[in-house]
Amino acid sequence: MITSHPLMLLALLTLIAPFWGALLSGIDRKLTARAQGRIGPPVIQPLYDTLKLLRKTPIVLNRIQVVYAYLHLAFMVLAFLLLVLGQDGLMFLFVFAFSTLSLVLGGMCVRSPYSRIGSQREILLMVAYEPILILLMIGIYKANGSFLLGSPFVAAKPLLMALPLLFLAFLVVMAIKLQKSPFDIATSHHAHQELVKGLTLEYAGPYLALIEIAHFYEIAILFYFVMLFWASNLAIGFVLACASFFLMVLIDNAFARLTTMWVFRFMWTGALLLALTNILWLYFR
Amino acid sequence: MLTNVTEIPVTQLHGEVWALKQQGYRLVTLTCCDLGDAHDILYHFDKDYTLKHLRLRLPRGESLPSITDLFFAAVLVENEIQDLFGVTVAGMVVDYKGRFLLSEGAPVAPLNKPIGIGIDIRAKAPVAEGGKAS
Amino acid sequence: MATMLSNIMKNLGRKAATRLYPFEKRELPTTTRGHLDIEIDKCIFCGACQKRCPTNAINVTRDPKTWAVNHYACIVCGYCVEVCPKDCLLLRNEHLPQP
Amino acid sequence: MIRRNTIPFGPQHPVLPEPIQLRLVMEDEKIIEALPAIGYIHRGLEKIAEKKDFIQDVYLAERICGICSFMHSQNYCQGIESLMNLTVPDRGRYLRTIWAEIHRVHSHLLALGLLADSFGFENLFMQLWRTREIILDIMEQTAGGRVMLGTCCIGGVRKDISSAQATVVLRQLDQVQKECDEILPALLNDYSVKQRTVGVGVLPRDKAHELGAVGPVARASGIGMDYREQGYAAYPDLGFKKVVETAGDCYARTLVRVKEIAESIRMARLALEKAPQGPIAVPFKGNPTGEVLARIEQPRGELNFYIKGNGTRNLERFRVRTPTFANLPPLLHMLTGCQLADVPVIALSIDPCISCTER
Repeated sequence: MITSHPLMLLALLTLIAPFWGALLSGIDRKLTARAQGRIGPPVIQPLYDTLKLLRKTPIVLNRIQVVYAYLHLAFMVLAFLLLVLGQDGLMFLFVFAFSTLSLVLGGMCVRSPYSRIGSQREILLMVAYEPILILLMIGIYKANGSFLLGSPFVAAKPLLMALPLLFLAFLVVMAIKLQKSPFDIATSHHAHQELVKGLTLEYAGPYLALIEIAHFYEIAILFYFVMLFWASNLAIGFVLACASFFLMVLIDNAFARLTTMWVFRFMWTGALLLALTNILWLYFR
Repeated sequence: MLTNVTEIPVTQLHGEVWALKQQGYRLVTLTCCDLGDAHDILYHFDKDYTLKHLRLRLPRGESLPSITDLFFAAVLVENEIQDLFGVTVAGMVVDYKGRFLLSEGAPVAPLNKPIGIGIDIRAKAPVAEGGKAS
Repeated sequence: MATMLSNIMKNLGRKAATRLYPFEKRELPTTTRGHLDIEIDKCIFCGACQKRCPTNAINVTRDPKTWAVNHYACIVCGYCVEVCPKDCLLLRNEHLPQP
Repeated sequence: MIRRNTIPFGPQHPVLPEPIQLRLVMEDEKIIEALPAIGYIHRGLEKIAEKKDFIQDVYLAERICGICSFMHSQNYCQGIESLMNLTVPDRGRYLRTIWAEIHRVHSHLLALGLLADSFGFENLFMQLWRTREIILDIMEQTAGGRVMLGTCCIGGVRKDISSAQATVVLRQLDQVQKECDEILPALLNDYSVKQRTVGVGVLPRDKAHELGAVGPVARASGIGMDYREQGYAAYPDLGFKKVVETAGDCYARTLVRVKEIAESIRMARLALEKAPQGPIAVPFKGNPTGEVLARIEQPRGELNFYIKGNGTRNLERFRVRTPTFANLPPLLHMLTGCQLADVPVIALSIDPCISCTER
């Protein structure tokens, strides 16, 4: 990421990231529609939706809710910057988690029971996937000798070679973060679930748009993170990331939503076991 | 045509229903019909596709004993009769107090027949329109 | 899950079942009950349709001779078409456009 | 500290297509008590029926429900026919059976689709409803309406299915069968679907009987009760076989519906092939007198119409007991003690139709 105008490039990336995220989510919707035998919306539909949300009259239940929406976005952008700048992975995780936590607090500060239960479930999800992300950072440290997220770029071997099982576990985390079907228990993109819209139920208009934009950043972050697994050749990394996204669409369409406890059991047995095995292998090889 | 109908007085209702329950009958539904000075209440039971009906003549103003303690399935229909006919049903397990189907400001006992239309018995013994919806 | 995955793959290869509605319209079968219409020249304004209509959607007057249907109330059941002594009522297969 | 929390589930909730409110008293995510609140779409239909004449009531009866409309009018006509001692001609009986069974397929596909939607399986939902479109096309071609057929009349049916139409319908039924064979195993064998339905909302046999469950809900609990066995319309000639499961959970109810779809398609095909030629309706005179409890097996269960005629053109009383009305007490029983995540699944596994329930 060292160019003649690093700040310019950074600003450009930060600006482009949400559009990239929106585009990815548009492609996701299109692919989902095709997988269901529908035509589906135009690829830039998420962009239209967000722009429309931004133009709506803001309705808020309390001011603190708005603060949390902004915090959610701000921390997400910060996490994105840390990732792009190749900063400390643990720091990135912390900021990333704080962003989600802001969202949870935003869901908690209203009186709607749906929103509150959604927040509780989101916390449970965080408890379920954070260990895997931390193990992933430990894996990166073991493989590259550094917690820096820039390290995969200079490493000799692609990260995927050292962390194949952790990559699989990361894909599961990705499915959770993208609110894909077996794991979309806290909130989901289509409001068809027991919690109506769960976590983001009480947000409307521009503040919902903020959360949407944050989600676009989140998608961009996840995409970038998958690319890290093959950072030595970004073209291969790009293909890998695209394949992962396609896999997410497949999973979304081939699964029903499962229960909170199932997700928790799965994460703390299956996914965690995968991650731990990988770490142990790194230690003892 | 309705066959297998037993006419019973209100006092025997519980005993008869209990006997039918012991025989393994299933409650199908209740039907209420406005006869003018009284409500005609039919209890439909079914066992292996054979219907059995209990017929009850409930004079206006009297309250109907609930059978929800024997058949919980009757809870919705008894509430409905209470709403739509203004018959007070006493001792329901779940009582919506006349707000099961109808809301505030809805017509009182809408399924009762208006005076002078339909049955001529009404012309002889006029009763105030509508009962009290509990 | 396997059946679902193969089904998804099939769907990705297939043509979509939906259509881009306002641009591409479905062809309606001739039997479709779209809306009620009248050949007013044949009508004798007997009022049979008005009497039978389950929703009181038809209004006929003899003097002056008028026949009118409230399309919002009409349920397109076709009962009036059956009872019309002159067979001047008919159901067209296209739906009326939204006003 | 356990804090009880009341969640209003509905009346407008994404998984509920119709307005019913379930007041869920919860501890954490466990339901302690559920109470239904209806009355959001009470249309006073029983009162309207007294105001219209008994022939117009056929169309009214059809509009009790927006999904199984044909069977409502069929039941009403059968009730009036038994009051007036009319015998429907053979072809009329067959045509009624064909439409009724096609309607059943459409209703079951809709119910299964909604069930899939309730546990977030959007893909299945879309595909099941896509298959249902073919059925709607069949109905539009044969009767003119996609849901409101309006073909049933007192004494028979109003429209005939020509042999050319019958060939087309048979071909379309083949297509439905093909798509069902493709998509329904995915519903039944899918791991995640089983996770969400097996053992969820169990209704034991004795409880089902006591609470008066009907239709697929009762049949999934081991009560072999299907009024089609009693042989109205053309069912005696078609070798009808009822579907009974014993597990009593959401999966069993799904299974019953899936098997019934196959049975219905088979019977519709057979009826189309076997339908004898002849008149489709018998003319009648006079007005109905007396009272009757007309019964029929609807997709959701047994439908009861109490019809009381008094010799005039207007009915004295027309009472409707729809299957969902009978299935609500079992639903409350199933909901008590379940998890919040299972509420939509259980609620939709009885295939609720609130508009019929409230009339």
